[in-house]
Amino acid sequence: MSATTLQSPATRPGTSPLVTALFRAVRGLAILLAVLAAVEGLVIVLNVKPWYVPRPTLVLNAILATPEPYVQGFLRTLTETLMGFTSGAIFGVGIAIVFFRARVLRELIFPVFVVSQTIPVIAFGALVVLWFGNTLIAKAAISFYLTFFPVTVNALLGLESVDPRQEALMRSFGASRFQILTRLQLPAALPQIFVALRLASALSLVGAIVGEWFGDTVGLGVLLLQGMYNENVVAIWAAIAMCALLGTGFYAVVAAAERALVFWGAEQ
Amino acid sequence: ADPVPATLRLKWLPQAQFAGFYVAVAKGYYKAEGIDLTINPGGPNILAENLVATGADTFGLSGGLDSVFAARDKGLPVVCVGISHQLTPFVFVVRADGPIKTIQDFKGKKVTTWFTGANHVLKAMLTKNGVDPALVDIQPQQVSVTPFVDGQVDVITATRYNEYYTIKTRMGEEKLRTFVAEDSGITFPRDTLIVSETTAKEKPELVKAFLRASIKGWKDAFSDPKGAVDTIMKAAPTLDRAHQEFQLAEVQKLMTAGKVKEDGLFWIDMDAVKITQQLFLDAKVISKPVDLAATFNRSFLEAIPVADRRP
Amino acid sequence: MPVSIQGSGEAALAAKAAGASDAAQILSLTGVTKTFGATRALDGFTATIDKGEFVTVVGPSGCGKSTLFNIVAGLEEPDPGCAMRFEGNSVIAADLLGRVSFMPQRDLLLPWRTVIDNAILALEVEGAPRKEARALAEKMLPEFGLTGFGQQYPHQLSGGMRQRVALMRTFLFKRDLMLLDEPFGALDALTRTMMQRWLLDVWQKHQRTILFITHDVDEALFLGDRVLVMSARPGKVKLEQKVDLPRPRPAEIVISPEFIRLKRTLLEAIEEEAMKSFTAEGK
Amino acid sequence: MPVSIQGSGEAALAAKAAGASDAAQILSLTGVTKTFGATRALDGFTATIDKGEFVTVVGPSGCGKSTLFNIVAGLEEPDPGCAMRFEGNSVIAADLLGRVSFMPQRDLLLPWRTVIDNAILALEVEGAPRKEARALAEKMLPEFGLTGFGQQYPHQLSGGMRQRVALMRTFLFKRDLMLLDEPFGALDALTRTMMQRWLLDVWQKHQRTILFITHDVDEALFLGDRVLVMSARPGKVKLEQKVDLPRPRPAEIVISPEFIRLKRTLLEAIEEEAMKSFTAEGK
Amino acid sequence: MSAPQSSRALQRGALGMVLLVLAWEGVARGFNLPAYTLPSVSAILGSIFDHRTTLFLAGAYTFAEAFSGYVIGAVIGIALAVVITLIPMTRNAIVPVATSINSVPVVAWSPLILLWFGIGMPSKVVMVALAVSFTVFLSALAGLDRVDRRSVDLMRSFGAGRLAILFRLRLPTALPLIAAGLRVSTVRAVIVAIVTEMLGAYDGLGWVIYQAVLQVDFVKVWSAIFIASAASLAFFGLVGLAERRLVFWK
Ligand SMILES: Nc1ncnc2c1ncn2[C@@H]1O[C@H](COP(=O)(O)OP(=O)(O)OP(=O)(O)O)[C@@H](O)[C@H]1O
Ligand SMILES: Nc1ncnc2c1ncn2[C@@H]1O[C@H](COP(=O)(O)OP(=O)(O)OP(=O)(O)O)[C@@H](O)[C@H]1O
Ligand SMILES: Cc1ncc(C[n+]2csc(CCO)c2C)c(N)n1
Ligand SMILES: [Mg+2]
Ligand SMILES: [Mg+2]
Repeated sequence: MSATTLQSPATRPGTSPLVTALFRAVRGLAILLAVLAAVEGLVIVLNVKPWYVPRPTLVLNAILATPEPYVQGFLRTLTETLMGFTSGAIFGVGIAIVFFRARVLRELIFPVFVVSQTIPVIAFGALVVLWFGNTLIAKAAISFYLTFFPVTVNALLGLESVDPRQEALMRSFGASRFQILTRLQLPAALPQIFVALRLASALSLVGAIVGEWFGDTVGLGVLLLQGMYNENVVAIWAAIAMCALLGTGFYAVVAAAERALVFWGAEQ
Repeated sequence: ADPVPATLRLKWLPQAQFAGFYVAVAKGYYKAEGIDLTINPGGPNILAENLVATGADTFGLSGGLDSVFAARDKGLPVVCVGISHQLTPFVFVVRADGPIKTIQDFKGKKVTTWFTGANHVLKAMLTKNGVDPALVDIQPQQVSVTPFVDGQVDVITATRYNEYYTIKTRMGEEKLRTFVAEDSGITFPRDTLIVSETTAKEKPELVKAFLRASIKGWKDAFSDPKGAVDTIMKAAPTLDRAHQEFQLAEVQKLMTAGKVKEDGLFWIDMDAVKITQQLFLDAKVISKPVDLAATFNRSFLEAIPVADRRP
Repeated sequence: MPVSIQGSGEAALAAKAAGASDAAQILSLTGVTKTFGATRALDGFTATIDKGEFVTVVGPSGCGKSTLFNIVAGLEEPDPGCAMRFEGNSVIAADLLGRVSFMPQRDLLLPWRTVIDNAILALEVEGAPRKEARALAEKMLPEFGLTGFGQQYPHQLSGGMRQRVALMRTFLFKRDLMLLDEPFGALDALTRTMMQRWLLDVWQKHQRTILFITHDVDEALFLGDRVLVMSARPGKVKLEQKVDLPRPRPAEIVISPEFIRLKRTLLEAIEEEAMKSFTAEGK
Repeated sequence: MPVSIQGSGEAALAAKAAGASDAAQILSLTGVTKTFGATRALDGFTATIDKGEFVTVVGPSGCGKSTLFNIVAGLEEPDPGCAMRFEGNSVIAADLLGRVSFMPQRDLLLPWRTVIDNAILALEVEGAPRKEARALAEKMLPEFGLTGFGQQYPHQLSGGMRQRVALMRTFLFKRDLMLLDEPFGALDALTRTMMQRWLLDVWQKHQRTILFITHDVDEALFLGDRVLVMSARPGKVKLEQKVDLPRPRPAEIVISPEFIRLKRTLLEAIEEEAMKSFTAEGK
Repeated sequence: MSAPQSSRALQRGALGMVLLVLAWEGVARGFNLPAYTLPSVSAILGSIFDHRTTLFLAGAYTFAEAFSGYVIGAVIGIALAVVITLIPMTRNAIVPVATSINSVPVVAWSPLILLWFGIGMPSKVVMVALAVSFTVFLSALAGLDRVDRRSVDLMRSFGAGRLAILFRLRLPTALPLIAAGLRVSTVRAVIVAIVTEMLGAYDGLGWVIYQAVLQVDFVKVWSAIFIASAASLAFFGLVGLAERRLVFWK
């Protein structure tokens, strides 16, 4: 069973993965269109005020009217998200390994990590600008800050739940701790790590967007903020749609990577 | 010589409220003054005072007198070198066909306002008109005007250039009645230009040059509003053009009111400043009077011929 | 050939050959005891294994055989107060890590590795180039009846096939002392016979020493130079039986009178212990 | 007693007793085939099991025995084109879920449940009150040599003990047809003998029907009314051997000439198949 | 973890915090940093004492929001994952919708949620529930999916239905992952409550922070954050403790 992946587990052998992926994409698109059409119909029929829910076509028109800020914003936010995600994932797993190895460090530092996660970044917009300036790095840093913690927690859990008998076997081969790590513990923790990575894909996007609220000129976060404070609900939804597109796309990529890498599921 | 790099931190994202600065950049007025100016937008919880005080930004278009007072009260070394909006930029809006005809009618009604200064203006207005603020149901105002449009709120606070536009487009201007702070003898000037004490002391020429170019930009914006809105729309293409045109017109009214006709754009009217300071002292937002002479510095404006400053 | 054995407990058999040269011994355990919480698994297990010897271990289920192996593989320290010598040196369990090739009772295959890659795990740990290791393993597949299954994953294998992969992994990890915990438990009669022959072959050709747990008394006698019968839990050596049958041993040896006599002795000893173990309280 | 058997393939043995009454049959399989990707595990397996019969299944490792059991337990559907009847009705595999008691080759104990709670799992699923179920299981511990281990967790048990817990779990799930996949594989000779006796007891007293996989030809003959020898993969019935030994069978029966004759027949058949299976390509 | 071990962990954790605080104090004082860059811890503690009633009430308010949202979110997250395991058909509907909703940053929903649920407590509770439910949902689903297929098969052979398999097999298997999700969510619950308060509220720590930022009172901002951190840490610790009770077999 391709456990831990979120898509239907009945897809491994037989059909080619490309065909399955294509089929999934087409089906997803069809469902999306159907839902949008239904919303459009409902909004018209029920005469919903546009500032509660605007018609999807209005939103689409808004994007098509001035596509380039949306395209630019998408690319910019994507870049920030990727930077934050990658650094957060690497750091998250790395620090989990350190904590896993050095219990003392873990007990000393882990609470500090927890505390660090309780600081609302948006209270410190000025500090972020002070430290990182109006740079890509600033956004990536916030994105990183939101990403690494769940990765650490899950990776640690995964590393700790390795079958002790399997570890014993490796030790009987004279395996070094590094070898046990790379050949047993990391692969065994991979399913758990991927749960966190899927979560992190969303969080890193949040980080990038919040980062853009600190005086940036390009990005989906900027568009969102413009819409929010001008109470331009169509613009809000347009920005939301772009975020959803970016977020689900990124999530799908992470999930696909998971399917490719964690093919063995829960078999023992 | 190479232009000196400098930044202007806005209080918010690009919009017609800041058109003059964008026009001045677009037309090269800062370049001509030897300044390579970057405009950095603001955002929620981005405090221009903070960034200017620490030197991260050279200039700031800050929240207003409220935040300048607060900053000085907390010891941030910022100096106000100009005031943009000479009048209180927000009004209190009610339904024209509703029961509220006067400020006295606020009693027992649900009033929402921003707890960022507007609340003090409201309280002062109520007190001036003989209403005990405790008898009014004053609540914080969220971003949306929908609760007012839907009738859940009796009185709403609106900036003349933003929320008012939104309410008006949804309900129609004829359905609205507004209450203005100035009618109760209260003024709350906002959108101040600030620099750090260091800049004020060490680079007075830079400040003067910045003011000169900015004023030029604003005058252009007022004389060619279409072109100014074009410039803004280029910086923020998703904005609503009609709204921005309205905004520029409103901002022009706010910036050219009061003594500006004689003393020019960005003039610092010390009388209005004192009224506002008293408002904050009464509300205990600041602990003690600030050193007005150190906080407000008109010398940079005064270095520019007054004829050039007049709108 | 066996040199020194010391069983303790009521049925101990102290057959101390005085001339025992330490150099001939690969492993000697004295008074090995292991307690898990309230359960005492081993109690004063004492035995000596010579270089090149093939020693089989039988005993009632739950008597501590796997525990013994875990200790000798270096995975678990015995309770304090025992002595262990390996290749002439006094050692603690941890010193033995990486020095004996150990096949645990459960196959413990890694689900993300193919048959081949599971088999070469120990080689990889030793630092062998992966390509060469794979080629080596690939060549061994037929011997283990796994031809064509090299690229399969463990969950695609039958129980017996998994066991053979685990066996292969152990054999590829070449050490003087091999510990095999019921390696043929899940195999059918013939496959078992073939694997037995193969094992004897490896043992003789490569001069390895083998400690071999089994439930099958026939197997214990057929393979071993010596059979250690363990007592019911807590386990110690109840009986040490030398198997003086000539090698190579033909399949028919199982019906020879000598074989049957040995078998009877062993069965009696085991039966007594198994009965105790079966009726004992878990402690 | 066996009524109808149809082995297919080159060594098939078609012993059709014409008078077969459907009512006497509990299970009949015709042409059961199962393919995993490129691997064909079963190919036209055909057999009939009578009510109350004890049928043992032997065959080379990897020949499809466990696959067959998975199908009969209702866990896996065979490839289309085969026929299955259970208690007189035509069924698909899924219909059999919950109707046979099945002991898989791996113990699959749940690590968070104690021995007792693992044993009563099936009873719980059936909706039995937990308290009563526990009391019942508690009483059975001595029969399984697990006295005092009721409150232990699986990781505290030895391999054979785990197997006995799994066995207990299966026995507590009372169904007319029992499928046991090498239930005694990890047990020592005596424990095995005791469990065998116990199993025969249960079988006779409670009139159950048993299908029993083993690698041990002695065990297959000692227990079974009939032995099915499976061919190498893809598995089908290669030989159906009736075991006409009187019951109760004493332990000494294994040295009776009749027993030895039967054993020889079986071994020959198995050997041929095992040899094929060992040299076959994985397909 | 045994009792002495966990008390040692507690001591070490406290030591870590003390070291952090000392370093902070040292940096703030040593470099003589102004409050708007980094106030010293002692100044913050002093401010906490000065504003203790305000901060305590605000903290209680925020924690009430965070906790209610957390409970609701956890229930929703686990329930959705359970629904998917019980009715596999729903997977392809629930998962994409859940991911797209969650791909939009919580902060982006805030204007709409404020619009729909008002400026009071309900909007914060909804936002927290939204954030928590997704985290818990992903963990729970991964955990429920992770069971060994053969164990499921065994249960099926006992005639166990989906429900029985869920309660006796899937949930216990998923418990460690669910617990991890619940643990991570504690911190997020508090922070989402605060952030939403900053975007629109009239009570709670976020409101205090928002006010303080506008009043350029950074010492007060940090005071509120200290309270939030202490609450989150306690919340995290409590859930961790419950987890160790629940997942005893590890
Ligand atoms: N980790 C452990 N915790 C507690 N008790 C244990 C542990 N490991 C083993 N035991 C106990 O030690 C005893 C011996 O176990 P061991 O696995 O060594 O038996 P064995 O001789 O290998 O049995 P089998 O033939 O059934 O595999 C058993 O009673 C078992 O319950
Ligand atoms: N899920 C699966 N996917 C692919 N191949 C499988 C799967 N399950 C079984 N097989 C293959 O089917 C064949 C028969 O397997 P099965 O487990 O039924 O054998 P068995 O007779 O029980 O063997 P053993 O005696 O070793 O347990 C094997 O070749 C195995 O590789
Ligand atoms: C006095 C005042 N306070 C709050 C708002 C609401 N608001 C609209 S835009 C924005 C960002 C900062 O300007 C905020 C907070 C306002 N308009 N004026
Ligand atoms: Mg064992
Ligand atoms: Mg099998």
